[in-house]
Amino acid sequence: MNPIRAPVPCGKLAARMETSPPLLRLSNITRSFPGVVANDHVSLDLHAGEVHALLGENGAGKTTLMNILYGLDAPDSGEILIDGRLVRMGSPAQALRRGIALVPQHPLLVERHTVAENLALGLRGGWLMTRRRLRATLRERLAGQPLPMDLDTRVENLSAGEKQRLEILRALLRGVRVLILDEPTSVLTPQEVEPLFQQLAQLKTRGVGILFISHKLDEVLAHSDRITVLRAGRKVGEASARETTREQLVKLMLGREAVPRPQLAPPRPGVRLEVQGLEVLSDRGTRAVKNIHFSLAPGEILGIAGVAGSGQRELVEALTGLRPYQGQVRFEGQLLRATSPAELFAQGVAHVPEERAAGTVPSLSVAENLALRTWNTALRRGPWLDRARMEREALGIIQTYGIATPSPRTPLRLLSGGNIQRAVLARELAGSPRLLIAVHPTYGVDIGATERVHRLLIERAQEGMSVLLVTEDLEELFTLSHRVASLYQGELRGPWPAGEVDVERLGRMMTQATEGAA
Amino acid sequence: MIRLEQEPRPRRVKALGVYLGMGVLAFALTGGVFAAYGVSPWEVYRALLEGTLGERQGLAEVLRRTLPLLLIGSGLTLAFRVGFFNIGAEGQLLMGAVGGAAVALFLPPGAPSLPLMFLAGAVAGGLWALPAAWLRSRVDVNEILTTLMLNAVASAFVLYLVSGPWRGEQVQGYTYTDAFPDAASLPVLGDTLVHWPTGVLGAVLAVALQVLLTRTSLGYALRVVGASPRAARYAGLPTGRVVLLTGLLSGGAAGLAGVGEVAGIHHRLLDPTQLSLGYGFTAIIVAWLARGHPALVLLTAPLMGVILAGGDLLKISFNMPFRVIDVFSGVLLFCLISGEALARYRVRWGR
Amino acid sequence: DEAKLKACFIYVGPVGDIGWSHAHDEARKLTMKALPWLETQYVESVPEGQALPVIDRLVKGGCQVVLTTSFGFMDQTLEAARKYPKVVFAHATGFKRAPNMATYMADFYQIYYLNGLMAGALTKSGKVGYVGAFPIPELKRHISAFALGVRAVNPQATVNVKWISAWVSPVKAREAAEALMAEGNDVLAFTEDTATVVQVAGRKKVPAFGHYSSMQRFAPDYVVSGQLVHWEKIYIDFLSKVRDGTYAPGKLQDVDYWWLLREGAVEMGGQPGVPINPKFVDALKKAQMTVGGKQVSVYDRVQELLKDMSSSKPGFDPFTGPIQDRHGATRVPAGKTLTKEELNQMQWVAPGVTGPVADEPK
Amino acid sequence: MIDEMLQALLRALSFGTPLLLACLGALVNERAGVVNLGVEGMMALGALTAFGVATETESLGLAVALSLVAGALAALLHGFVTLTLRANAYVSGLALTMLGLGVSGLLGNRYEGAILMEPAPELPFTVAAGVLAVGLWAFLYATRPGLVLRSVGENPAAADVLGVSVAGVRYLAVAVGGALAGLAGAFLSLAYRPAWTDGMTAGLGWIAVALVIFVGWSPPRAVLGSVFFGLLYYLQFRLQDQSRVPTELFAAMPYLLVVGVLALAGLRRTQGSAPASLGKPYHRGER
Ligand SMILES: Nc1ncnc2c1ncn2[C@@H]1O[C@H](COP(=O)(O)OP(=O)(O)OP(=O)(O)O)[C@@H](O)[C@H]1O
Ligand SMILES: Nc1ncnc2c1ncn2[C@@H]1O[C@H](COP(=O)(O)OP(=O)(O)OP(=O)(O)O)[C@@H](O)[C@H]1O
Ligand SMILES: [Mg+2]
Ligand SMILES: [Mg+2]
Repeated sequence: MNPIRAPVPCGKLAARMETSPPLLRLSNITRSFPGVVANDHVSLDLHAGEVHALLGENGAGKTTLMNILYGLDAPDSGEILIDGRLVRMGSPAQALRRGIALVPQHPLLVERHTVAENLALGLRGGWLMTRRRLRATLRERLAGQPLPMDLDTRVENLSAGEKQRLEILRALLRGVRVLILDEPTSVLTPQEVEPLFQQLAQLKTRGVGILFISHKLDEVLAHSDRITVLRAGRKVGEASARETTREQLVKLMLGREAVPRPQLAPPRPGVRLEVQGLEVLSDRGTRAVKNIHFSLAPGEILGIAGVAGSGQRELVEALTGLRPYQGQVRFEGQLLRATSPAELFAQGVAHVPEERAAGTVPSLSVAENLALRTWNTALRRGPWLDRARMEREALGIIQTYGIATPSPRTPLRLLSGGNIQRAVLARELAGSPRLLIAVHPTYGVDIGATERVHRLLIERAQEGMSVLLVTEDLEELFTLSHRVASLYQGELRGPWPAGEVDVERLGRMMTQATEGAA
Repeated sequence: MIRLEQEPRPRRVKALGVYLGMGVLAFALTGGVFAAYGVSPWEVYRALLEGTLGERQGLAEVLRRTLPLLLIGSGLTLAFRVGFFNIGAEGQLLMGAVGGAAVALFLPPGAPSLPLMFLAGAVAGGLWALPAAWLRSRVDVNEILTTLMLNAVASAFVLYLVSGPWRGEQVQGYTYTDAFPDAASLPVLGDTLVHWPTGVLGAVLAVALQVLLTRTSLGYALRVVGASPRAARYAGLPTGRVVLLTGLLSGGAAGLAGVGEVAGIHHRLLDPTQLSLGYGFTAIIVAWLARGHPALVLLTAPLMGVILAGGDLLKISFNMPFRVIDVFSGVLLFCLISGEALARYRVRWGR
Repeated sequence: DEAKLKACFIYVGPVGDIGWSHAHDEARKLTMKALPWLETQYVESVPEGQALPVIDRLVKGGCQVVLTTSFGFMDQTLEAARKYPKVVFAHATGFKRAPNMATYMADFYQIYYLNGLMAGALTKSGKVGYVGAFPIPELKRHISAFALGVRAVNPQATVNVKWISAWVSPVKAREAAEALMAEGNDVLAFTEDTATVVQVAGRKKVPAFGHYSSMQRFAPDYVVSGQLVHWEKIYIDFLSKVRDGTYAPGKLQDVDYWWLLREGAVEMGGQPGVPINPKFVDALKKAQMTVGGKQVSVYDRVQELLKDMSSSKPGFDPFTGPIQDRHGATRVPAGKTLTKEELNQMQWVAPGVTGPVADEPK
Repeated sequence: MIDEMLQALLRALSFGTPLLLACLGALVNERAGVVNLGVEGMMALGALTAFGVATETESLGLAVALSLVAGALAALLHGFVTLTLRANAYVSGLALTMLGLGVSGLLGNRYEGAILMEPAPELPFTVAAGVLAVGLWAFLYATRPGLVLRSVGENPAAADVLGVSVAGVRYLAVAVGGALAGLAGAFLSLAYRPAWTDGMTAGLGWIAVALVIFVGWSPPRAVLGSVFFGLLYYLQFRLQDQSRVPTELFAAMPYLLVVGVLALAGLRRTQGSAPASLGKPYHRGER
């Protein structure tokens, strides 16, 4: 029986495929986890010098398939063939030996080690490895390319984009034949994306086969040769990138058409938030935010672009009561003096944190997670916690925001990533805040879920809620914001009305010191 | 190769089965030790069963050994749930005994000694845990270390008291205090040493902490801080105060146990090594087996009580060296924690 | 066959060590050999304050005589004696008795005096080191007797004490001994239940005195002498009398063994039968001391006193006045000798003892 | 005066030797991310093994070798339970302490009070400990396997994707940690106090565990830390009669100092050197 459903109409690469065995063939790979079939008889081919993109919603099984290929996971059944020969991929070590390299979805670097040490971890060689020797070896190995960064910098001080480049560099240090890139671009600015694809093109000419996962359809269409679409663990289609369209792909991925996004309404008159001369120190005691001024109107969405380490975390923590600051912050005309996040929330300031883990308690139930803002106010009866009410309210929120969970008592960790993200947003919005500070609200979330999050934000802004949106995803920034600004090394540039700057320019401003104000 | 995979929904029945299986394994392994020692395991286990659960005196011994474990165990269960790894219950017990002894020895006769002793003991035990809790919450100093070190300090302090300023007039210069007045003695069941008020206190505490954790808003805060300190910070929960409170509560519970020991059994303060008998460490097992539910200590404390009383019995009836008990507890503990994994995961063989 | 008498022993420590509990257990075995009608049982490592439940079990198991061998068992033994009036109890080192509860003790203070004489003769620096467990009266009287002996030979010498606050702790005993030697003490004595001090002394070639069991073999060239105990002398006497009805329950209120050299319950020497290590005999013979205005060799003096105190009518006692404590207060008036009760409650220490002493009267 | 100071230093070195050995072992463990609180138990097993072998075979070399094996085997039990069966490492460490003390007490019963008439010299152990410290330091920072070890402790997932066998490295580190604890035990029963007494490790294992944190996971500082601790331990007796302070305060001093120094280190925020994934289990693919 043929497990591949819906063979794609436009797969006309047959002629080329017959000539020689593909560099790599995954055949009928199946892998199930308790309760989920992550890969259901998935097959795909990769030829030398080809970029093969893998598309699919969150949880479709892309990473699982790559993990199996890289020996990080074992399939329940199915075969892997390299150059037409059956191989067993028991561990990453075996994959590496066969010339397969992986740039994982989340950077896997030793933060406290230097760039050189991180690179060396992937090298083979003798026992002795003094700093001198290491430098020499690396210079030799990296001969072709100019060193992109100082070898003695600690990785924790690198930006997300630099970390990504380091990962790729490390993968390339050993002669690769197959390069797997799992969502390499989700944390990159447009300026950083460009060189990456140039580098990929170069590798292509050297005959390297590239497997490439992304949620960004435009770059997939622009830079790949072939596209495989997974949905719920099954391969639902394969297409040549030249012969397919964005709409077709969305439909294949979601199994339905995309819903159009509602229009942004103009902001209302007045000032909701006013920030003057804000100075915030980082954990290391350096000035992370330097003398920032901006204001925010009711119903306005202000987008701030900033890569990791540019001070955006400190800015958000200061505004949400998590970090002390100097300067003046007025909320609805009142000087904000509250220091506790709980008090700020009570006054109408909600916060969707940068990472899901920071705002949730995975081992507690969904209802208990939804109570994180109200346990000490609405849900408190003297010393007691009103559990009945807690569950009632949770049920309400679950229904209103469409959180997919078996019951309010289910531990939150059993929910999917997108649903956890939605639960956080729902909890923050349920308190009817007048200001929402949201960081990366759709980070790692697929287009279906992204769509729903965006719709929620726009609708609430229409109703008068102000939003301070901090993200590295410029596409998102421009679609949602009335005004945009960039944060670079603690200095704010802008804000400008979204129409007055373009993505390229803002991207440059996020990463370059020289670009002046508009 | 063995591979473990998470159970999607851990089943109680399976967990119970695994724990029982590992318990049996533990008995089999220690049975081997007994056999190596030259006595028939069957005979040992029969004697153990008869001598602990099968007769009045044995039951009394089990109860006596259970009492301090109930108190310390419920306190530690709470502490572990909040992520405060207090392994200084031993020292907190000693300080509780000191607090109780201070009241018993120096309060003018006529005052309500026993309640005051328990109060003083709880305060002393709680305060002894406080520096560790404070350092942990303020400057992130590892509490495993500080509580452990404070055990040694408490021990030296008790030794100082009983060999110095508090040494009894009637002990011929030995290192004890004088016996407490009668009003400072806990009532016991019949002619046993089961100072039952301590047990009542322990049971009440176990249930109260369970209610505190699951039904109150403070308990909610405790659970959040324990499960995710980051989320607690994000939501503005008073993490520092929660940790301090946890230190006070778990230390106070151990302090109560200390009072129970001196007021129920010894009737004086004495050499620390004779006083605490490792209850503080045994209670870690009790608490760990209770898996975050203080009320479950009502089951796990008697379980360890049986083992302790059984060990005493082995010493008496089979002349076994006292270290047998350590071997027994160690093996049992290893088996149970291994069972933990097997209950929550399923084993897959092969690649 | 005659009915057996069952006697049960409760030890505070493990029988394995070579200290206190070990000595009692050795005595138990010797007693068994001597008394064919005796049946025994023991329980080791019973914490103080936990004796009662153990006694309950033992009595239930048919024990007719229960011997508790640590001071800390005193009150619980008394309680048990009240609870089981038909059972005979005996408690070592204590002072509380009952109609069915006797007390017993074998004490070393005479031997310590003799050891002190030898130490005084052997020290060149005039500093003798002592590693002490706890500052309880038993140790105070032993150290004082030792110091009296040292000063009888060398009036300027001091006995320097380091406390380790433990009965068994090789690590502390070693460091305390090292500290003493660093301070110039060139003879060592101690109270601790391992042979650590003897070993350390042997390595550093410093003369030392054994304690409690046969330790000469651990440093054959450096153990001068020491103290040995024979609890079996007491056990055999006591149990025989229990059996023949002399010590039936009800008759024990005044039975209190305080057995010394005379009764053979203690012995001087680093190993049984060797009162003085032959290696040191010459040095001790050369060393002179003044007794009653006359010069005698230390060796002769030790032999003379040992013989005297081992006789049925000893004429000498180390604690015969006048004796002052180390602060100058008279503790034993001239012509008086300390009674057993006074010895048992002794809190002062003799002149020449240095180092902190807890609970010393001023 | 000079003499006194030299003597104190000698004592500090001698007492510091088992501490340093056990501390280096725990340091290797923890640098790989594994916590093992069972040092005391492994030390006791090592001490008994060494003593038993030395008594039966009169070969000190064999005694030392087998003490390493005994410590490593005990540690591997901890490794199996925590790394393969994923049990809680802290509880497992406590269990190992109990088991080690129990088994050594039980099996050592026949040697109780026995003495080694031909003791091992202390110096080779002390020198070995010092050399090990320097060697470990060089290993960690100037060799490839050292880098791998550190990386596994910092971010096992990163090492894993680069083909490093995380479990393998951790097992190895655990075994080395146990072997060094066993060696510390051998030092105690062959050289420091050439005899066997139940419980002769006297809490040194716990002090070693504390020392690792105290010295911030750094081998050179471990040398200073253990010598410092050894000095304190000796001084509690040396200074006993120089003051009117109760002797118990001196006894408590080392422990109070550890707490005090940790508090100071914490207040000055110099504690951040703990391996980032210390005590966190790693299982490939687990979320
Ligand atoms: N270790 C695991 N245990 C249990 N379930 C898992 C595990 N790894 C993956 N899954 C499940 O397998 C499915 C596929 O996950 P996978 O990570 O491959 O998705 P993905 O396509 O990479 O998604 P994303 O776009 O979010 O990265 C999901 O339902 C996921 O929850
Ligand atoms: N470690 C795990 N153990 C058990 N179940 C898991 C685990 N991880 C994920 N799951 C289950 O797999 C399913 C999918 O998980 P995943 O986090 O990949 O969601 P998703 O498909 O990305 O969802 P969304 O589209 O909302 O992001 C969920 O139902 C979750 O309960
Ligand atoms: Mg997902
Ligand atoms: Mg993925």
